[in-house]
Amino acid sequence: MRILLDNFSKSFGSTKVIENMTLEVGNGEMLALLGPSGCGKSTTLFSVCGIHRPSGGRILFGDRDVTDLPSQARNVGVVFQSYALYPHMTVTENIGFPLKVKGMPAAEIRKEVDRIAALVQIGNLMGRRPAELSGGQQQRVALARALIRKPDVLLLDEPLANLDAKLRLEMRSEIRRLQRETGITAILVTHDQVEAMSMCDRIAIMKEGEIVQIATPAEMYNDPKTAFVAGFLGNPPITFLRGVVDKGAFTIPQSEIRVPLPDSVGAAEGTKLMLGVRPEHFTPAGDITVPGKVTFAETQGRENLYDVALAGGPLLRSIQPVRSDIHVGDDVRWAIDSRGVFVFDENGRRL
Amino acid sequence: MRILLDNFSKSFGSTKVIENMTLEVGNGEMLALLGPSGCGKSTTLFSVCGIHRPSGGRILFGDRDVTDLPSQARNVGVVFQSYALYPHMTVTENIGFPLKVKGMPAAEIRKEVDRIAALVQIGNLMGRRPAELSGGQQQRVALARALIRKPDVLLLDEPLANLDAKLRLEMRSEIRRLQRETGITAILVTHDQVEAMSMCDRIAIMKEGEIVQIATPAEMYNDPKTAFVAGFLGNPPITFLRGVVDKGAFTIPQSEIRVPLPDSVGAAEGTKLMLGVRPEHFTPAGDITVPGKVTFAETQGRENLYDVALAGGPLLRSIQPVRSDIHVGDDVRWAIDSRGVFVFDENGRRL
Amino acid sequence: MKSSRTLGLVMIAPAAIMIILFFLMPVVLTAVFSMTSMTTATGISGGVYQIAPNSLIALKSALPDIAAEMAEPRYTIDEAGLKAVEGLGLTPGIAAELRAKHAGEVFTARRDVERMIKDLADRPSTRDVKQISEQFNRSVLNTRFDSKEQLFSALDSLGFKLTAEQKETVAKATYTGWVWTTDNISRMTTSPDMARVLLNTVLYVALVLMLFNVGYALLLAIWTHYMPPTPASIFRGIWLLPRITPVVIYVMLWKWLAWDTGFISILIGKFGYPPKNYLLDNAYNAWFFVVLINGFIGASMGMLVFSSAMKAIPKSQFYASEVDGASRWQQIRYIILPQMRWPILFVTCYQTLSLLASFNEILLATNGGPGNATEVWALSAYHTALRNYAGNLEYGLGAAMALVLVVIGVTLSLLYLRVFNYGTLVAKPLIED
Amino acid sequence: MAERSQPSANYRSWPVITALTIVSLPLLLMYVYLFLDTVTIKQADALLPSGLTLDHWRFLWQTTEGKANIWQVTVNTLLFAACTTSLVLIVSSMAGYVLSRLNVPARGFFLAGVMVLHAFPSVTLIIAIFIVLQMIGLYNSLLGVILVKAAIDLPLGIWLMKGFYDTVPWEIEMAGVVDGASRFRVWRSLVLPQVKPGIMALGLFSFLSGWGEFILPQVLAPGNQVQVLSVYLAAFLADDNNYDFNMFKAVGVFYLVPVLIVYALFNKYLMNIYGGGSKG
Amino acid sequence: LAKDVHISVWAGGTGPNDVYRLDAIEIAAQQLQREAALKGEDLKITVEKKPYSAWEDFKQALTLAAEAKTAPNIVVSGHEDIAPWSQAGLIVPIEDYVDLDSWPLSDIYENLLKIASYNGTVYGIPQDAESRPMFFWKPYMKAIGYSDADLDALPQSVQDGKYTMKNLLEDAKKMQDKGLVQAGYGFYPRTSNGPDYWQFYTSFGGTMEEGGKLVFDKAAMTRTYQFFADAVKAGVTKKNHIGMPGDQWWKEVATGKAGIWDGGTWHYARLVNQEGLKDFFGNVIFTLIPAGEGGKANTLTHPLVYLLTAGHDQEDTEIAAQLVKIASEPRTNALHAVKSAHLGISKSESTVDFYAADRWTREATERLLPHANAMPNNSDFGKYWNIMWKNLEASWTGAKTVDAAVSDAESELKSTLGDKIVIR
Ligand SMILES: Nc1ncnc2c1ncn2[C@@H]1O[C@H](COP(=O)(O)OP(=O)(O)OP(=O)(O)O)[C@@H](O)[C@H]1O
Ligand SMILES: Nc1ncnc2c1ncn2[C@@H]1O[C@H](COP(=O)(O)OP(=O)(O)OP(=O)(O)O)[C@@H](O)[C@H]1O
Ligand SMILES: [Mg+2]
Ligand SMILES: [Mg+2]
Repeated sequence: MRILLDNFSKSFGSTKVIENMTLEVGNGEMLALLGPSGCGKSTTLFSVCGIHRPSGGRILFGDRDVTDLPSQARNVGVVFQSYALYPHMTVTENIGFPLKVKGMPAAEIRKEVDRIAALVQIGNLMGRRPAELSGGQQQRVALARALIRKPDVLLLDEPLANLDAKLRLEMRSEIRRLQRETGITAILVTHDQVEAMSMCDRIAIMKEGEIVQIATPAEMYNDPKTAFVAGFLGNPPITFLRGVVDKGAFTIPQSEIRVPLPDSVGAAEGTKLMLGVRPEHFTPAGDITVPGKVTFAETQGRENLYDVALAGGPLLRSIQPVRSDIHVGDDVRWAIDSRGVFVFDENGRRL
Repeated sequence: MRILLDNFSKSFGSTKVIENMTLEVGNGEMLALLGPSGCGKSTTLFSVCGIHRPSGGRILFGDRDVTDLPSQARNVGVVFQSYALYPHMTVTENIGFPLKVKGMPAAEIRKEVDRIAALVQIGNLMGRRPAELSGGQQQRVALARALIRKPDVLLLDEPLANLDAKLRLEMRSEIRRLQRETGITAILVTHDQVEAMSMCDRIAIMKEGEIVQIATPAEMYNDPKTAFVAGFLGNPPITFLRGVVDKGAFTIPQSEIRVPLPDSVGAAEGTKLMLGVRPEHFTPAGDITVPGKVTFAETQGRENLYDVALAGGPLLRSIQPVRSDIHVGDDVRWAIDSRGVFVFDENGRRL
Repeated sequence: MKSSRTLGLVMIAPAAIMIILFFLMPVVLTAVFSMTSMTTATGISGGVYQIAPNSLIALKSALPDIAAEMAEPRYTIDEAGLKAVEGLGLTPGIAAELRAKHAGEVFTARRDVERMIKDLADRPSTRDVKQISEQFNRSVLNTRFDSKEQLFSALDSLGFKLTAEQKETVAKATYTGWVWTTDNISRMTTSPDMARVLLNTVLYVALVLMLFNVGYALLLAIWTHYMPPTPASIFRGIWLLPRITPVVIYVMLWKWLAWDTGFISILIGKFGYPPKNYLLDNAYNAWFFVVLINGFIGASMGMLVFSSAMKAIPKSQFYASEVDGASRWQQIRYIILPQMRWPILFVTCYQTLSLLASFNEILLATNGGPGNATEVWALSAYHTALRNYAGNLEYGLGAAMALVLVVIGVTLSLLYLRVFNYGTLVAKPLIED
Repeated sequence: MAERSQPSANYRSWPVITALTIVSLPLLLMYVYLFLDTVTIKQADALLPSGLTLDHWRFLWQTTEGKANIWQVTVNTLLFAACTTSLVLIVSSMAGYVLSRLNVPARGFFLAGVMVLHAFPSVTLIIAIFIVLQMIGLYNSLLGVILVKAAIDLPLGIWLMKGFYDTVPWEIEMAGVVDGASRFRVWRSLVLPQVKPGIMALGLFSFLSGWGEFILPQVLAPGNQVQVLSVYLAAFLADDNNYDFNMFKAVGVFYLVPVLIVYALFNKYLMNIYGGGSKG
Repeated sequence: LAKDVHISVWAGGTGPNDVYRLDAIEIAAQQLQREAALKGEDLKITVEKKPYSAWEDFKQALTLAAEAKTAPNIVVSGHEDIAPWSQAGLIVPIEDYVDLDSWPLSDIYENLLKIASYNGTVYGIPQDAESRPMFFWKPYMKAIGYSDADLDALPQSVQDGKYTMKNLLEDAKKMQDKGLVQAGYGFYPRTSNGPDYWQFYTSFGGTMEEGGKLVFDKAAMTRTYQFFADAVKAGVTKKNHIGMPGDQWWKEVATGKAGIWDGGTWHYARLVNQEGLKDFFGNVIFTLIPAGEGGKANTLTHPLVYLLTAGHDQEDTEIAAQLVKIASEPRTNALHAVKSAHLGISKSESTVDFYAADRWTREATERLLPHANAMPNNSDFGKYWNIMWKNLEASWTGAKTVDAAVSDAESELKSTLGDKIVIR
């Protein structure tokens, strides 16, 4: 089922959280809503599922306008950040709750619950209460509860935020598999870029109630529209150099750094620019050599991370396979891969 | 100042948490205590700073036996996981508290506080209360408070656990810088391997109250003594294959996988083994080709992560620079880098 | 180890002292009193031995002759008395004149002997008259002796020859103080009114507790839960008023509402009904108001506890259940109520104890009326021991009644500690110094 | 707590607001008329006042023969409530800390004892309390009732304070100890400030309860010099010679207003009293 | 040598009309100071006065204060408190301090002094006398057929036992039936516990004490309880009459809302001074309490007495005794008698113009006092009273039947007082 937010606005009292947002999620698509804390991700989600009422605009499921429908009538499944399992109910009761409030006979509920429990592979935990489950198991129960009423739409609000790294890795694939299998339309709210990139068909990046860019993960990584998006994706994060256009190249005054600008960047001489360099594009293998001094070095197991201070102060970050020949304080002459850099104008708009 | 835990034991009532542990931290060294939750890291730390009394053994600072000394007399600085700043005091008062209880004159305290605040770069926040500080700022205050009495020993109990990824990255270098500058002996308790590896001179990995291995980060990554250690370090985590020794090679029965064993592994024919393969050692570039089917694929920005199910069920994980030609369901023939594998016996002991 | 222990003992000492002084000692004293016949007439601090006409009534049936003899007041102008008068240091003429004119005379009434003394030539002052007449008092009548021994020696000196047994009888009959007795217990168990009061108490606690302290409190909490914050806090404020209003005013407000001249009467009067004292009109009315008056106070505590317990239910559970399709009633029934078990139990236990001991409101509102219909145990104990029209304060019985409440209270609270798993409330200190 | 919650859009608020308004009417009516009647003239059988007057407030400037002076009584009440509150706060904040955090012998026993004591219907022990007061010479003195009232409030106070201390992170204390402070110092300058909301809540609770206390002062301090407002008002009410209901109400309002002010200023702490103390 | 003496005096059941109970002591203090000055002593007496309006509070406060040895020097209370208080040692006999043969004590009615005595000892000096008549609202009596002459003769016919309790109920009913008073207002007795109810018991032939022993006359008590139950049943008295607000009762009685009621002589003062009943004699007639079945018309007098409490400095107590004595001077006492409409305590008082000119005191004294009983001074009487009242209230409000109330009273009296009470 397609979801369309049409010119949607939401404010709480006098706080405007979202203004005139338009967003379409295709049928069977999984969309990630990504953005910094407080940007309005949860608000959007809560409006889709009917917990908050929009202050303006419409929300459509398929072609049906659900703007004024209460949650109970919307047929959405939601997995909340904290899972929101009912602590006083067993797994069976938790999963069966949506059917119970519908007044379905107990026997049928039981059958349905068993079916869905098998799907999320928790058939052996049915008698337990949430407190007796691990985080991953809880998450699966929450998912089962969201799925049992065969929702048109699945909403996931930071469903993995409370899990440790290992479990998170497993859950990611699990959710994606289920969403694919059931062919449901889904929105995933997260603040974790890896999660967004790895799980979803498309990503929408939000900032202060607005959608900044919406694209597939790869597009988003390789072709960010703004410095904000570029800074948001990538781990370790991108670093920015500030400079000006000097004869068709990006230069930092009082330094020897010169990065030729692609022709597509039609910037006038002297324009102030920002150059975004991802750590993997500042390595010994690049094409534009930049001398600097290592100010920080750390091993992350299979890779090392270095901060390099260039002459005049600016900092570039570099990530490289493990090597033990570089220490803090060493002078290095690594190079920027000029094909990998992004050029932004002063205000962060990509050129 | 050297710290020596000599045959140290600790139990709470009838629960034995730590038994006969011996651990030495050299003067000016920073040691990471790493281990799963509940293994006794905090207990060890609390015993070093005198909050818990050992049930057996001795604790020495330099050559002085401090086992029965109360905390107040030990001259240690501790940064707690939640920082434990005094919420009703300003930054100045928080930092100055250790001196104040010593009865130092206010003017002198003020001078000392200013000096240390400059060191941790929070000179501009002195009038604020903890609630008005960001996580990173709080952490610096906690550090300043721990440092101001010029402690012999600095103890850090998961000091970065509450910070978001970006801030955490910054704090890591900051702490290390300060510890180096003051030349203090430090123990860092953490459950985050990256943290341990990136910040410390040596890592001690604990499991159920015992130290499993103690080594430098690189040693630990490249030469784990047990499967537990190998599994603990590395992101994405290592995967294990179970098989047996067949003519000097590791084989999985009913499959064509054969990994020749180095001579150093003197295992008898038919012995059950575990083979640890890190994701970066299972790529198209390895030397022992293994066919399989991709069951999971995700983009993490600059790298992709794949789960490959081998014939017969076992799973290998692979991490590779971004590529877009592989999808879930594809058959691949990637290869294990035989120089990078670890061989463990059935019980997880490295051979 | 030692320092925190010493500090702990020092810091807890004030509490311990106050509790021992004003809680434990009174409890022990109450237990002691409950085994005595203490009343206004016996006094609290102990009695004396006084042979008085009144005490002789009891003695008459046991020792008729002796009693009759003791009842005889006598003032004899004898040599011993005259000597004593001389020793008083008054005008010498007085003793002389007494000896000369009145030696050997016997008077049966004090007033007579005093009249005689006043007639003396050197008329003594009233104070002296009293002093002089006392020297000739040759009876023990109305004299208060602090101990048995003094009584017996006085009787001896007056020539009463009593056997040890008779002495005991006399002592018993003439003792004015309280004595040890188990009568209080038998009075409590046999009195039909006590049974009624006990029943009232059970009814009172049960009604107020179920209808208001738990039931209505829950309703209030749920109602305010479904409101925006501002109206919710206004309503909570309104319902807290009864609790924060001093009880005397609070009850006065109810009287203003329910008395003959009160608001209800006036309002209904406009429709032609005669005014009525709704508060005391009949037992049902009185109960209705007693329950309401106490209930309105009681509801606020439950409301606060339940509200904060509901607040503690993560919001997401409400959201989840709404998304799952639950109606408001289903949300209350399946999400809220099941998670209110502990708060409800807590409020029930806590308020049972509070209600058992409470009587202020009833005292001020109905004073147990009409016809003792709303007299509850605590109030009855108060009436018995401290406040009744006749001024007959029966401390002993009152204490016994208080003790019953203490026993019930302690039993309940021990039960309560068990239910709440007391062990988990005392955590081991984490700093081992 | 800080989160200002809004009910979800799925249920309407007006039905509950209407219902609650209806059941709150009697209470509102009582309080509205309480204030109204003190400054108005009303015919005996009228529902609405017919004029304004300050006559009902005359007790403020004239003292009835034999009755205590209202200002003296007010000062007494204030003294009583304030001293009780301070005493309860000081004693229970110390004892609560010991029970929550310090290693003293028989800690569990003391705590259970305090709990059980709470169940004692203290007012019915009043004769015995009287004896004790008399023994220490404090009968009919403000100090005596203050001590008794404070002692009676203590179990609840200790229990609540213990609950509040339980919520203070151990880390703060640990940090203090490591920073070199003695345990007393830790309590005094580090822990005590953390339980300020608890202290405020308990203080408010105690003050309100002291301000309204009736039976204890009535029995233990009946003298004019030491009379408090509740006793004054009760005597006023009991005296059917000077019957002027509106004047009682004026006295009542006079008595109530400080409570309302204190409540208005501190009520946010009252919500804590149950949060901090009554776990379960 | 200056001597400062502080004398405190408390009075129970004291309203604004009764201030002379306390003021008299102050007046006496003036007098005593002057006398002392003449004798060359510099005596300064400060008197601290404390009136209590309710008896319950007063007795509670006094008893506890006395136990705590902080009692006032002088107490004004009902005579029936003498027995328990003297037994407990809370009060000392006044006869130890004053000369009863001297003026004005020698002039006090002998029977009043007896009421103030216990164990043959005079403990207190009567402070006032009174008695408790039945009141009838004249206009209504006329309306139901009594002529002026009938009404003038009513007191006598009550006294002679011709007009009985039965007639009273009938008349009350008639008033209601005629619509003169509302239902429940025909007979409108005291709203709370009080000595009044004992005179109904004696009216129905009951005896309170005999030979120093309390007496519970079951038959008489049954008739007494039954009388009120009947009144309720007939609708002439309200079932919830007891406990109603006192002020309302006063107002209604004063304005003719009630037909017949009982009260005390002092009601005159309140009705006239406070409640605005200007023409008392035009509207109200008063009589003895009519005879009930098995008894005769009577009234009860309940004098308050000045008592001296124990535990004070001997000198202070002596001064307190002097003050009591001086306060009993006819002129001084008449202030109280007239202001509060109580009756005088001494023969000479009736010769004080000021007192004799008062029609009320004169008529009441003549008509009532000769037939007055008093409650016994017995240390157990309080227990008896509480039990009697509790069960009267229960049968009145219908909580118990009359028989059950009597038998409950009997069994409780037995278990409480044992052989200290004669049950017959
Ligand atoms: N009920 C509310 N009343 C007022 N403001 C609100 C309310 N709910 C949210 N907000 C505000 O709206 C903004 C967006 O909140 P929202 O919860 O949607 O953020 P989010 O993107 O989900 O952030 P996070 O990643 O921290 O969960 C925030 O500034 C928040 O303070
Ligand atoms: N005061 C105590 N009483 C009893 N058992 C305790 C106490 N403190 C800790 N333990 C137990 O000792 C073990 C080790 O605890 P510790 O806090 O040292 O673990 P940790 O390694 O710091 O774990 P985490 O990473 O979760 O902080 C745990 O099993 C814990 O339950
Ligand atoms: Mg959110
Ligand atoms: Mg830990």
